[in-house]
Amino acid sequence: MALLEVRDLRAWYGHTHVLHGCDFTLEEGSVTAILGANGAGKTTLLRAVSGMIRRSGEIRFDGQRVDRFSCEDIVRLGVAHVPEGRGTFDRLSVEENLRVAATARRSNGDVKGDFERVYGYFPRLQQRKSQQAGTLSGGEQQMLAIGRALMLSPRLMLLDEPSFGLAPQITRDIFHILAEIARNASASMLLVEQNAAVALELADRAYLIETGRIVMSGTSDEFRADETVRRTYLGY
Amino acid sequence: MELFVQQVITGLATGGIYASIALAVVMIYQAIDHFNFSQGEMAMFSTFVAWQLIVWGVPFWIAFFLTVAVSFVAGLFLFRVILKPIHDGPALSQIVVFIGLLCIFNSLAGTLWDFTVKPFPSPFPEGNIGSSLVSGHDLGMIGVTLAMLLAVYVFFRFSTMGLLVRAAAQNPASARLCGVRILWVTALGWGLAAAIGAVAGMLVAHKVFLEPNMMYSIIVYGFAAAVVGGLDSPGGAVVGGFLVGVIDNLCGVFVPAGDELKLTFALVLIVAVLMFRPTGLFGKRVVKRV
Amino acid sequence: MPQSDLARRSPPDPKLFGLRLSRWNRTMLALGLLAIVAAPHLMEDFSVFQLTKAAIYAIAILGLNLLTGFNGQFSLGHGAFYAVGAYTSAILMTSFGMHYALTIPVAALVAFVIGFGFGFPALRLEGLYLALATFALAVAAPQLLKFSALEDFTGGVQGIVVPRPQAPAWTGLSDDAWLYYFTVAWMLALFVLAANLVNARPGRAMKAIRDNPIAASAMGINTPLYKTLTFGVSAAYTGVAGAISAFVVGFVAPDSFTFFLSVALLVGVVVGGIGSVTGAIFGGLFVLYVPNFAEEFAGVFSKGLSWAAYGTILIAIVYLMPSGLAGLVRWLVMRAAQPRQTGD
Amino acid sequence: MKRSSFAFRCPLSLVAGLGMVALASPLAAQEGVTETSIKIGNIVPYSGSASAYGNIGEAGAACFEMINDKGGINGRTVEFVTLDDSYSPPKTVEQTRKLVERERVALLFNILGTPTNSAIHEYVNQRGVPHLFVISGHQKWGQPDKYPWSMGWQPTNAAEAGVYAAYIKSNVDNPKIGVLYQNDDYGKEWYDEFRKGLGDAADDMIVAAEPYESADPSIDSQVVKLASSDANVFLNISLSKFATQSIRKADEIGWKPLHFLNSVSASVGSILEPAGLDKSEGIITAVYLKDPTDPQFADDADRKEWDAWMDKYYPEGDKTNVFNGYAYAACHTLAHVLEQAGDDLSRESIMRSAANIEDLEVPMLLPGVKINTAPDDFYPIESMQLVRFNGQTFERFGEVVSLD
Repeated sequence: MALLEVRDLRAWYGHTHVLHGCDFTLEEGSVTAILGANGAGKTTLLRAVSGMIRRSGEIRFDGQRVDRFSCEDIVRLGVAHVPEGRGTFDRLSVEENLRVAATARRSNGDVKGDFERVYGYFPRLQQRKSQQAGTLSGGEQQMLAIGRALMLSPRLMLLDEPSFGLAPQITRDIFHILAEIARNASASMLLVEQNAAVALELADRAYLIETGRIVMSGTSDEFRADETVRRTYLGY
Repeated sequence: MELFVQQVITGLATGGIYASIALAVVMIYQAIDHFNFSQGEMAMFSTFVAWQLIVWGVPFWIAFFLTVAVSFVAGLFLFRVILKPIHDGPALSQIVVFIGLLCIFNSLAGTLWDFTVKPFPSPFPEGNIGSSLVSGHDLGMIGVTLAMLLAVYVFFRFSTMGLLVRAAAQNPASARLCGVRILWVTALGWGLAAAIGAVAGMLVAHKVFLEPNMMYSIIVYGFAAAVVGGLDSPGGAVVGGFLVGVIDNLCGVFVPAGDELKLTFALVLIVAVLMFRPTGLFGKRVVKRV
Repeated sequence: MPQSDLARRSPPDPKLFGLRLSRWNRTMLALGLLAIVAAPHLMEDFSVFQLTKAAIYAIAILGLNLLTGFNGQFSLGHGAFYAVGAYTSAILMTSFGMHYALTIPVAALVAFVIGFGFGFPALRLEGLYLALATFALAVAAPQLLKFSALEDFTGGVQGIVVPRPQAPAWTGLSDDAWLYYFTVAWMLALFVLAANLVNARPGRAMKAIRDNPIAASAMGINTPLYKTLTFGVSAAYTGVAGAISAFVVGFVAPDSFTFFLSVALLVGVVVGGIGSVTGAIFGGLFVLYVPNFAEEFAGVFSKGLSWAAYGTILIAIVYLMPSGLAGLVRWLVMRAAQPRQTGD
Repeated sequence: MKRSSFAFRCPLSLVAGLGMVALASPLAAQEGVTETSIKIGNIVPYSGSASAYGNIGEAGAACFEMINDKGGINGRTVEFVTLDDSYSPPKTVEQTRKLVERERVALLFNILGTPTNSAIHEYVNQRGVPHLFVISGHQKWGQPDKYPWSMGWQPTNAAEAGVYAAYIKSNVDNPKIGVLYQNDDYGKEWYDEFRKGLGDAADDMIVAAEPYESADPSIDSQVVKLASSDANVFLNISLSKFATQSIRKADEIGWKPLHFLNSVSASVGSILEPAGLDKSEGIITAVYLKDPTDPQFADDADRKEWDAWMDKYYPEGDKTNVFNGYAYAACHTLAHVLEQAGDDLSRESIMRSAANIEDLEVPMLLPGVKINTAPDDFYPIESMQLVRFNGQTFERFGEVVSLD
């Protein structure tokens, strides 16, 4: 059974209809990428799944219908959304940022272990753990956002453009760590990315979204082989 | 010199008023990320509730804690009922709602309890201490304020709830994505702010006498104190309260024409402080990166 | 970063600005102008006087809206600029014998200079801190007006009685009707000016600064200059309103310009519609008429409850009309103008 | 195109504005007067920072209700229209014009405040509307040659200040006076008149003068400063809670001067009791009204009648509030004026009657205080009596002083 199953998902911003009925699935343990141009509806798709905006359609997480759940409740089921803009709590320290996320995790389990795990992935965060988070660099804030998601001990991570606004070197570092997280099989990932090349490297499967509709699906290899995708999104 | 010392001491005593209110201001700022303009009137209303209980014969301390509890619940419900529908609306609309609440509380209190000044009892010993400029109540008020400060500090610094209140105020969307039930957390912040306001109101009322317009100007000084001290720093707000009290007094005595323009000078000074420390004396400066 | 959120959510609805002047709109325009011209002939003088005051408030509210709604700067102190305008006009008329109409440009200039000057410290302050600074201005204004060293000019605590202008004989109008036309002419001129300003380059720069100051600077907009200029222009508008009020009311005193005036103007901005030029007219009507309505409504139960009624109305308006009265009217007009295109 | 949308939205609002206003009603022969009724207009602050005085309007309404129940005035019932101005002069102008031009009242009565009444002074006199018994102690309400339509009621601040000044000059050796005053039209005029009353010696006698703002939360600082000036006389020109605060603070810091308190604040129940009766001992003031909260009047006939009236007509009112006694007395004064005017209730006749009151005694005035006016004397109450608080009640000493 798929971890996430989405049928006929529609979503709105105010009165603007953005998603026009999307279907896709995500297997447990996989990394699935959603590709598309600016404004195609990628971010909206993630927000619709995690319940941040008004939506309709059928969303099943681990077999359970969640499309009527509030955002907080979906998060508490184990869906960690790393939002666009990183969602830093500017005036909290780095460690406090992580603590906020640790309060709502599924099981009370090993909070201390999770702190260690996050600091293990991102030693820079440990160095700066008592620093005010608003003063971190963009890359560090992205690390912090991923760290917060990990503190929720999620089963599924929704990643919204982790490379946005970052230098290529930092993007590579972050994707390395994401690959490591995925390899450790601690969480499945639904990744939205404009940088299709990097995304396909990490992902097993991908969907292509255009003006609010899913127009193509396949494995990463199939995507890389596709002429149009290559020209439009990979640029070679 | 004697005059200077005198004015500093009375300034500190008056500053205790501002400090206690500033603490409530900081509390609400941590919970909703801006001012609640009706906060002073809410505190005044709470104090009238306590006064009514005492008039009905309830012993002081029972009335005191009953009022704090009632205010907490009332603050919580005020958020759930009145503010929840617009909690993510534009700040200016919320300000208009606060102004509306201010009008309602003021007018209700005036209708229910009239405008004649009412004495409010003090739990502290009567009479003066030491220099005869500071009364037992002044010292007691400062003591309670410092105790509240400690409690607020511990709440925000060490408790998980305090952390969540701050997170929910700073970035509600992100807090929800961390699984925080922000509407309840914010309501809790409102409740706590209302409770602190009630304590402050009951302390202040003995000193300035209780009447529906009691808080008009005190809340101005309370806001100023919180801003000068730093809105995210409870300790700063209390220090700010004492500073504003002393500065206000000294402006009245030592600045030419200060007796007439005391408030003006004090405010100019506060704005000047903000020019050099835009987030207050003890506030953390946030360097935003894009 | 809540500060810059202040005004951002107001729906600017740019499409409407591109709307063609249909026959229906032309009819409304003609009817509206007719109503403006005809009003004093249909009403008793007192009602004309009330409308005049509403128009004065509308000018002041538009001034504040330019600053808050279009530039994202927050002011709780515009009552002070209103007072500056009123006192300038009153002093020029009584101490220097100047004609009332000539005092208005002077008042605008004085308010502009003070507002522009205040814009500099405002540059360093954001959101709540700016709110406190402007608030200080509002609180300090009555004290300064009372200040005994300035008593020879300001009349101190007693204020100044200003002679009410009389209608020129050739018009055949009552004094109230004359002042009404005079005020409405100013109002229309200032509104057309503001509407052009906000839709042209300066307005786009103002809005860009409101929405994202850093990006605006990156685009080459001189942010400090625009922000201080906006402060000045905003103050000038409010100053003009104050100047007219001085001789329409016939009296100025420190008690006329308390903090509550600043609050009333802010309420007018929000109720009319943040970032809406025409909203200021609704704001002006609201500020004048609704307290009276609240008073009559509350009077049924207890006179003392008038503020409770007013507060309830304020909260209800925020709930029912989140984008202000202008937003509501805009919505109604859209519905009426395009009956077949509604529905998504 | 841009302008078009502006222009077409703008008229809409004006149409809406027009809808809000009613049309004019036909003129009556005697404004506000019919065979069976007379309409009276009143303005007080029911809202805003001065709302503490709002009860004067409600008490006035309650008093005329009682008069109506007793058969009205010369068979006419009084229609009492009371409006709110929030103590804002522009609003007073608007409400006054509403009363005069739309409600078409016969006269204006008991409008509160110096700045508020100043704003309508010209208007009522140009228009010829009786502007009676202004609630303000300023002298400007008694200028019949210049403003024949405006009249005060209570003793002027100048008169009261003069009483204290005279007393100090003749009874205190080497007076060193500290003055606390509210920094507004009331306090400043009062202080100036007091200086005039002292004459040339003023500068030598006054050793400290401290203003406070009505926006000050506490006036401890001012009281401490006055005390440290070694003044032996404390002239306390403060209102409501500031009076209460200053009485207590002076006692707390052990300052025991000869304490003069302005009569507006001389209420046992609403000022002295909250401050502490023991702390108020020795306070001297000049009064013209019976303080209903003063125990010496507990069995007084006026006071009992007043009590019954409060219970029946104004039960929500606060009996410790002195202004309920003030409103009661003022209302009876107006009732006398209208009764004396008889059936000719034109505005001129009302004003003539108001300017011809002879030795009138109304309930709640102190025994011996009589109301007198004449065409050239627009100061109705001009006598007061000095009283000293003995910890229980105000003891009268000396004669009723006539002040003119």
